[in-house]
Amino acid sequence: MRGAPAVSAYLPILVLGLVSFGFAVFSVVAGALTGPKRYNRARLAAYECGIEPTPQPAGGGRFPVKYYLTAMLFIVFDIEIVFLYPWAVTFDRLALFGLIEMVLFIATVLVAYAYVWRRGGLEWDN
Amino acid sequence: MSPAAYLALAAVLFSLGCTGVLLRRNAIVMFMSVELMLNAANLALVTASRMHGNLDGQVFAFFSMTVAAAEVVVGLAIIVQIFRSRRSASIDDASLLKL
Amino acid sequence: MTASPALLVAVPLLSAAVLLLTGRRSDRWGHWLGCAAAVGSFLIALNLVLSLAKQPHESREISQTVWTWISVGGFNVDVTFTVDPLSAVFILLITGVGSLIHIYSVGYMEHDDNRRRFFGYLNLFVAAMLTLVLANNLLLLYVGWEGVGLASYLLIGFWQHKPSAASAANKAFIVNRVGDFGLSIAVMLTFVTFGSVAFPEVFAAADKASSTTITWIGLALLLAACGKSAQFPLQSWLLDAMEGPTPVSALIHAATMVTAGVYLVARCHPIFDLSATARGAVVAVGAITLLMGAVIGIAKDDIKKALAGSTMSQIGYMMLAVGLGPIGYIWAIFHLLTHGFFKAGMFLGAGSVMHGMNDEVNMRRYGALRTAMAVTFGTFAIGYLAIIGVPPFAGFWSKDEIIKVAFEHSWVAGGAALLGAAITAYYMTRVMLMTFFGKARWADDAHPHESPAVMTIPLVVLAALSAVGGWALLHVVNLETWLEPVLGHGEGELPFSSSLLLPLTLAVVALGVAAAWKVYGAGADIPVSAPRGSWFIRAARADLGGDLFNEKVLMQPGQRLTATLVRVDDSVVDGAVRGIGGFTTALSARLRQAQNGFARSYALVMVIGAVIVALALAMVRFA
Amino acid sequence: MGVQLPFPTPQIEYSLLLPVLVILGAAVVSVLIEAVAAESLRRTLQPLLAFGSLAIALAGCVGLWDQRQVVAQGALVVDGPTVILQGTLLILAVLGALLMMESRVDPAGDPFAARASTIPGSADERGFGARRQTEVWPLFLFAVGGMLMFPAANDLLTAFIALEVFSLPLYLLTGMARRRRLLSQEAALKYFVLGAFSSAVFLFGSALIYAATGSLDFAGIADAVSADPTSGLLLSAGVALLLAGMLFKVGAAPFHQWSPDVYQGAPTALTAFMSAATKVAAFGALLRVMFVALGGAAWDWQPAVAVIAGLSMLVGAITAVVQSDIKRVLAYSSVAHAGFILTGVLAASPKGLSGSLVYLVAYGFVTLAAFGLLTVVRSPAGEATDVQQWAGLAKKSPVTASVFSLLLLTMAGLPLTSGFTAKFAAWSAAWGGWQTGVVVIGAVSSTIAAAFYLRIIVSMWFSEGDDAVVVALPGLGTRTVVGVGVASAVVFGVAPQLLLGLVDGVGVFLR
Repeated sequence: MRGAPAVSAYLPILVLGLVSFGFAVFSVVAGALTGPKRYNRARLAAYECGIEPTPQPAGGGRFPVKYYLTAMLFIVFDIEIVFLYPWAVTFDRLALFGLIEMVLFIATVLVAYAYVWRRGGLEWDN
Repeated sequence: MSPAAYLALAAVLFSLGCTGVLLRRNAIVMFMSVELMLNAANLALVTASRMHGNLDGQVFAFFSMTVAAAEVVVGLAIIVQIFRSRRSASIDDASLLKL
Repeated sequence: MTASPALLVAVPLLSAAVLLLTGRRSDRWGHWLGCAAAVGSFLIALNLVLSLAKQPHESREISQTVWTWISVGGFNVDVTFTVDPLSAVFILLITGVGSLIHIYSVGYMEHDDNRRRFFGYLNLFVAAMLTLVLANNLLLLYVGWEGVGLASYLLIGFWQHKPSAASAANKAFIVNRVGDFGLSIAVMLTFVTFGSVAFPEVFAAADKASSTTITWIGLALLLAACGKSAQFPLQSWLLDAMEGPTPVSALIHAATMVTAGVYLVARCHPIFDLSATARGAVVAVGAITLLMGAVIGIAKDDIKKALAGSTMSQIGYMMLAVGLGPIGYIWAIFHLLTHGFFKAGMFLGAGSVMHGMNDEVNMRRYGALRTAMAVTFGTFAIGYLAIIGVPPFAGFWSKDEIIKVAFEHSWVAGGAALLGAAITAYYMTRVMLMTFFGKARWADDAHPHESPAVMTIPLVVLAALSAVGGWALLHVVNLETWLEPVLGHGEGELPFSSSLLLPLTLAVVALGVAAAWKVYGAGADIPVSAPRGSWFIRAARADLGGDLFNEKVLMQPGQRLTATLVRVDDSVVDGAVRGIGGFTTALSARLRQAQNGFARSYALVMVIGAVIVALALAMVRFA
Repeated sequence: MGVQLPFPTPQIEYSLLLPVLVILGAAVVSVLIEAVAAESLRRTLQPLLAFGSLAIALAGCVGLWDQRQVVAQGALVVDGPTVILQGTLLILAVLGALLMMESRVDPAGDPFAARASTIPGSADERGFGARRQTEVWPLFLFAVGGMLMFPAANDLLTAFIALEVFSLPLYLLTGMARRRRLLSQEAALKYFVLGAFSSAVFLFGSALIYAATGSLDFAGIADAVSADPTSGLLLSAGVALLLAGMLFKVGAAPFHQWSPDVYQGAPTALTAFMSAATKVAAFGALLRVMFVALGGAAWDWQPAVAVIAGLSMLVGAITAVVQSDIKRVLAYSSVAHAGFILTGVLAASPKGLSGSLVYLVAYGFVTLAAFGLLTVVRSPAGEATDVQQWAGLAKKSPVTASVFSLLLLTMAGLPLTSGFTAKFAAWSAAWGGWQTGVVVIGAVSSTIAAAFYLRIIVSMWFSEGDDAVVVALPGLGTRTVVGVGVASAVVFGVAPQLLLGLVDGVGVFLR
């Protein structure tokens, strides 16, 4: 579609991809070569569920939702970045309009943050 | 490389995700399959954006990532909740509602 | 002063609303309010008809537009009530016979806790029936049509503690839906063809429409008429409808509602005039039903069901007559009126008998009641003479004319009508003999007694009408001339000398009476439990397979379709998913036996749906 | 680096977006209230905020009556259909909120779980028993905001965002029933998984349409479609997937299977709102996509929509016959109604548009009222939704039985009720062309449908009831909802001109 300049523009990404691929291969190979080789139940356990579905006392105790909360918090900020970044790139051209909109956006995200905070989502030892 | 190939890849990913939803019975894996479908759509959007030389598709991809994230939050909340009630994340166990 | 047609509908409607909404508070006086509303609307009807009579003969009409119901673009539907000579006779019949039956019900329903509600429903029925006949467009007629259906439905199931009553109500409803479907199709076809549903506009434009369309409209109207008037093949509900209280059978299932089909055909006669096919179908339906109903009447031991068979048969006569075209319309309406008198009288008579016999309906448990219930016997006997067509009673005048015009139409139609007259004479004589003559076969605890005056007075009035009503309508009111502006007039030619007809008819009737006398007459021994009877009687007891038809043609395909859909949902889709998944745990196995509720199978169906959509798109695009 | 593409400073017409912005703003504030206010305060503040914002939005909506404008850089459009749909949605939302407020029918005083995260049957749950749930309000407001956006969306991106904004809160709300928690959670899971699946399908469809046409906004797609009417496989596949995604939301067969489960499991107050409002919003968007973006290719999609409409009517009507739970009966009947509305869509004409809109308005109020009425019939275990439990209801409460009968008859399309007006409007648009066949299927299915509506009516009036089932006296809110439903059924039936004229006045979609 676009010819040579476009391709060259994507070259760094290609390089980055190669490097990361190489790193991944290296880690796996290195781990296999150097690590101890012991097989036990834990290694063969189902992986896909994430959390082992162990039985809990009848009537239900508390379930450790900390990981889940952490993930949610991560998402709150993750989303912020997704939109902050393009805004930062075109910040000068969007001028005041962009700034106001972005403040509104961040305020909205902060509301969510405040909600999590007030509801005890940030207290790890609970 | 022709953009059509990327679209084809997107279609393959979408179909894989679709198959995953139909075949896996773990709600979380089903949900991951849905995410795969969303990402297939993202790939298609970005490819098309490149094909047509406008940014709409890329913007859409940003938004769909956001939505996917929100969906994760909601989805995990529901799945974790039902898992705690039933000790099972199998979607098929959740079939009290019928005829 | 001319009363307003809308008031005619409003009075019973308001009364129904009061009765149904005030609850127990109106228990003490509710039935009298109901009667007052009926009598009041009768007076209004009388006023309207008298005013109508003062107008010039050719253009008699009183119209009142209450409001414009729908107005979209050039399409208007007004709520307009029109009194013309045709609807005039109907409003008199409905409110007149209706009033008598209301009064009778005060006595008949005296011991029922829900008498007030009963009167509410009756008033509702009267209002709906008046709407039906006063409507000047098909859509408003449809409203009335559904309204009488609803009221009939509520009244058939009135004694809800009897399971048979509830199931009869259901059956009436379901069978009637088929008819209503016909009417809705007719309304839609009319709307599309003429861009209007108002009778004057439709009839004025009828001859410009294609003959195929007209035939389809006619057939759809016939389907509707068959449902409401219990005509073949939708006749079976009427016999079960006898589960309702007897006044209901008299008012709705003999005198008024079931004749709505005849009214519909007569009202839409410009459509039928244009389609020989549709008219032929009407004649066929009428002829078949008149014989079928008569045969069913022979076999029933339940007095009300015997009378119901007779009603079917008599409406068959009317259908036959309206199918004959201009030569028959007037006689159909004439017979409708006389039938309204004598059949309502006989039903009320039957109710009076039941009232005195602890609600026994089996005629094999009657016998020798003529002395115990003299008034009932006398009035019933007059009705009997009227229905079998003994001159000068009412039925004679109307039935004789129908047989005449049937012969003018064809030998087959005439033959059927004549044969029907013979069978009618037979089964009515049977009813008469089994009930009032012979030996008493009463149950041990039966102490027959005459009914109170509030019940016998309506009987006497109806008997009087049955006796002289036919002659009076023909020679005093001059019904023929009265209806002519609406229904037109036709002259036919008998294939044989007209002087032969009367002796022939009377001979046939005498034959029927004699045959019944021989079997059930003096000294005949009537077993209390019914003998097995010949195949013919057994078939007739089974309503000549009416239910079988319903089951095979109407219900089973529906049930099968439902079952199939559920099965596809349950087994095919889920089964496929299950096969792929291969689950093992006991819990899910148990849940899977129930075979539904799986989100993944829903997803699969969605995918299939998407494929269907894609295929449909692709078919257009790439085909 | 690389390509510089134009990125103009956007213009946002805030005044025209007032209804949407007010509701979404209120939703954010509502989250803040959840975060900082004490429980007792929240209980009064949240409904106040909800009703206040709905009122302002409704007033704003009325103010937009004559506006015909594409706004927010072509993302949204304010035109006649938008205003009437948003107005309907807002009124439905007010009624839905009234049902959510209802505190008199359930002895526990609240239709929602005190805390959704507790495990059903646990001591933890009992500990929270007396509390009132207030988290439903922000979720509800977000859902309403999304619904307002959906029919106004003028490009696929906005449509997708709106779809998600109203869907995600509904998934959560579905799982928050106070009683029968397991069923409720299961319904939420199903709704979520299938809803996410359908969103993915919708998204991929959008991507393919974008790939085929190079445009996300409806006008651009329309141009591309009419410029190249034979544009191939990519567009067809995209349209099919997009349709599938939207038909899921409207609950048309075969994308309907979630609806009975979800309607049954969700808290009834929410089911009422959801069944009415989701359908209005989703059909609004569907109409816009079909008429604006794909209007030039109507010949292409009509057969597909005809198939779906016919299927929906038949499957909905036939399956409802064998149901034993009233909520499921109503759910299946809503599937049939989706088919009836699709008949109007099928006409692909201004008349079809106004017919569909009339149907949506008429249907919305009646359905909301019918579900609202379900909450008052109760057994010791909660709402009594089994058809058998409704037997003999007329003896216990003639008013409830009469009103419910009227609502059912309205759904059956009895003349002189709004149901008839609606069917008349939708069908008269489709009747005449080759779509006549679909209308006949519609007539057949409404005949079948009448059978199961009547079955319920008969059992209410003609059967002996269960003494354990009682009719609770509802608060003013529920009574208002039912009253509005009944009034709409009667008024729009007796004087359909009010509704037909209103809808005819709004004109067609702005391109």
